[in-house]
Amino acid sequence: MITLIIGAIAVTLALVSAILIVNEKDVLKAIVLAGVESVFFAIALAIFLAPDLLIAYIAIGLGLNSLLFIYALKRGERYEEE
Amino acid sequence: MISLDGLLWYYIVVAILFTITCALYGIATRPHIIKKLVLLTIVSDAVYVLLVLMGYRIGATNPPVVPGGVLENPVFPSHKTIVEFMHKVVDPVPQVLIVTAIVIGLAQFVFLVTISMHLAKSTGSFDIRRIEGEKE
Amino acid sequence: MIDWILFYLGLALTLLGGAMDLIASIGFFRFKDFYMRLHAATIGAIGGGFYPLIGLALIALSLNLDVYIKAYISGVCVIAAALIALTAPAGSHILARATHRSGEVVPKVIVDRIKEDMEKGGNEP
Amino acid sequence: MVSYSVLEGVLPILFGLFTLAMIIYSLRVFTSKSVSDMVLAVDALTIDLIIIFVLIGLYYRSPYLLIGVIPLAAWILILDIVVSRYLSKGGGK
Repeated sequence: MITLIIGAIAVTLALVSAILIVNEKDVLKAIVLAGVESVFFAIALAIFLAPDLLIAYIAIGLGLNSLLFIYALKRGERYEEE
Repeated sequence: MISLDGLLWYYIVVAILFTITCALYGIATRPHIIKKLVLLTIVSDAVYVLLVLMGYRIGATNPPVVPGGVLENPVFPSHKTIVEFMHKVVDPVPQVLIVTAIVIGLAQFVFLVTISMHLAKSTGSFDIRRIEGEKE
Repeated sequence: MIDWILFYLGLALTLLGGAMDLIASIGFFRFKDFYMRLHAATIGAIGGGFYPLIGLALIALSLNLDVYIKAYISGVCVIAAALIALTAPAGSHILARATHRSGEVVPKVIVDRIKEDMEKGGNEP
Repeated sequence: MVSYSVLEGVLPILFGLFTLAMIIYSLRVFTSKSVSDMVLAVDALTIDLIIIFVLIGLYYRSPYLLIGVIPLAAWILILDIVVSRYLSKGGGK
């Protein structure tokens, strides 16, 4: 019961951060917000009892993806134009 | 009569599906390439959580290992042991599928980021309209 | 006897850490500037992360579970507490230095000695 | 030996405290103006997440759920270093 409530809160905050990424003009902020969204999905994975996914998901989804995108963003412009 | 557990369950599934819809809308309408790739990671993460949710049983108390760690007959376990295992433990098959999907997804994103870096070096911008020549 | 002492000591540490974490989050929400929020982040890292992990390690040692579960939980808690106590101040310092030097957030101060030293070309901080 | 049911009465209070702090930190992340504020708030959010993982492991009495704690504690320093390198190498224009 209490674990389902925490899972519902985590999924709601992930939804809010996904909506904010779509409306964001600064791409560096969008990458950091994608890290936050991965944090909330990691809570959901721990709540629904999948510990063997966590060790791969945290290392790849949180660490390597944001590092890779910030490395690529040095080659071009930072802000998105309308 | 729907219990509170069932209502929370429906809410979680609907929220994840709505996340996927928002990210797909962003991929279709926003011009920056790196932002499109970030939104693509969100779609894949939401699909992983949805697949894990399919294998969950309400009332399960263990990750997919044997509770206690010891079987009395590992080759031919008895009927009672298997029934007890099935009532206490979530389904392990979707989790095994997703472990391979995460690793393949990393290789795919390295490939896409390399392509977009070469594209930015040859055209000077990450904007998709400037690459195609529609906007100066 | 020693089990009850460990349990209540750990419970007191964890509740104290939870209260400090809540206070730090409210302060983080209300402060105005990035350089003010560094103070709240220090309370959130040490008071809200280090103390509850030590308390949870003590709680896990005093329960009537199997030995390998207790040892695993308390060992992971102690290692994570050591990592947080070593890396959180270093990370905050690196971030504050990069923010000040790149001009991402300009501080509203009367006198700025670091900027004067950098303009004079002396030893940079 | 302390009985486990003593802890079960206290666990909802601890879950409530740390989840409330996590929600307030995430509000700060969602409404911040600059990148530095956001990264600092993500650090505090990750520390809260570590404690919630340990509480979930105590709730289910399973040590397997604590696998992700130590990579998360290392991820805090990695994000700080990557973002501050990007800012100080002149990429923020």
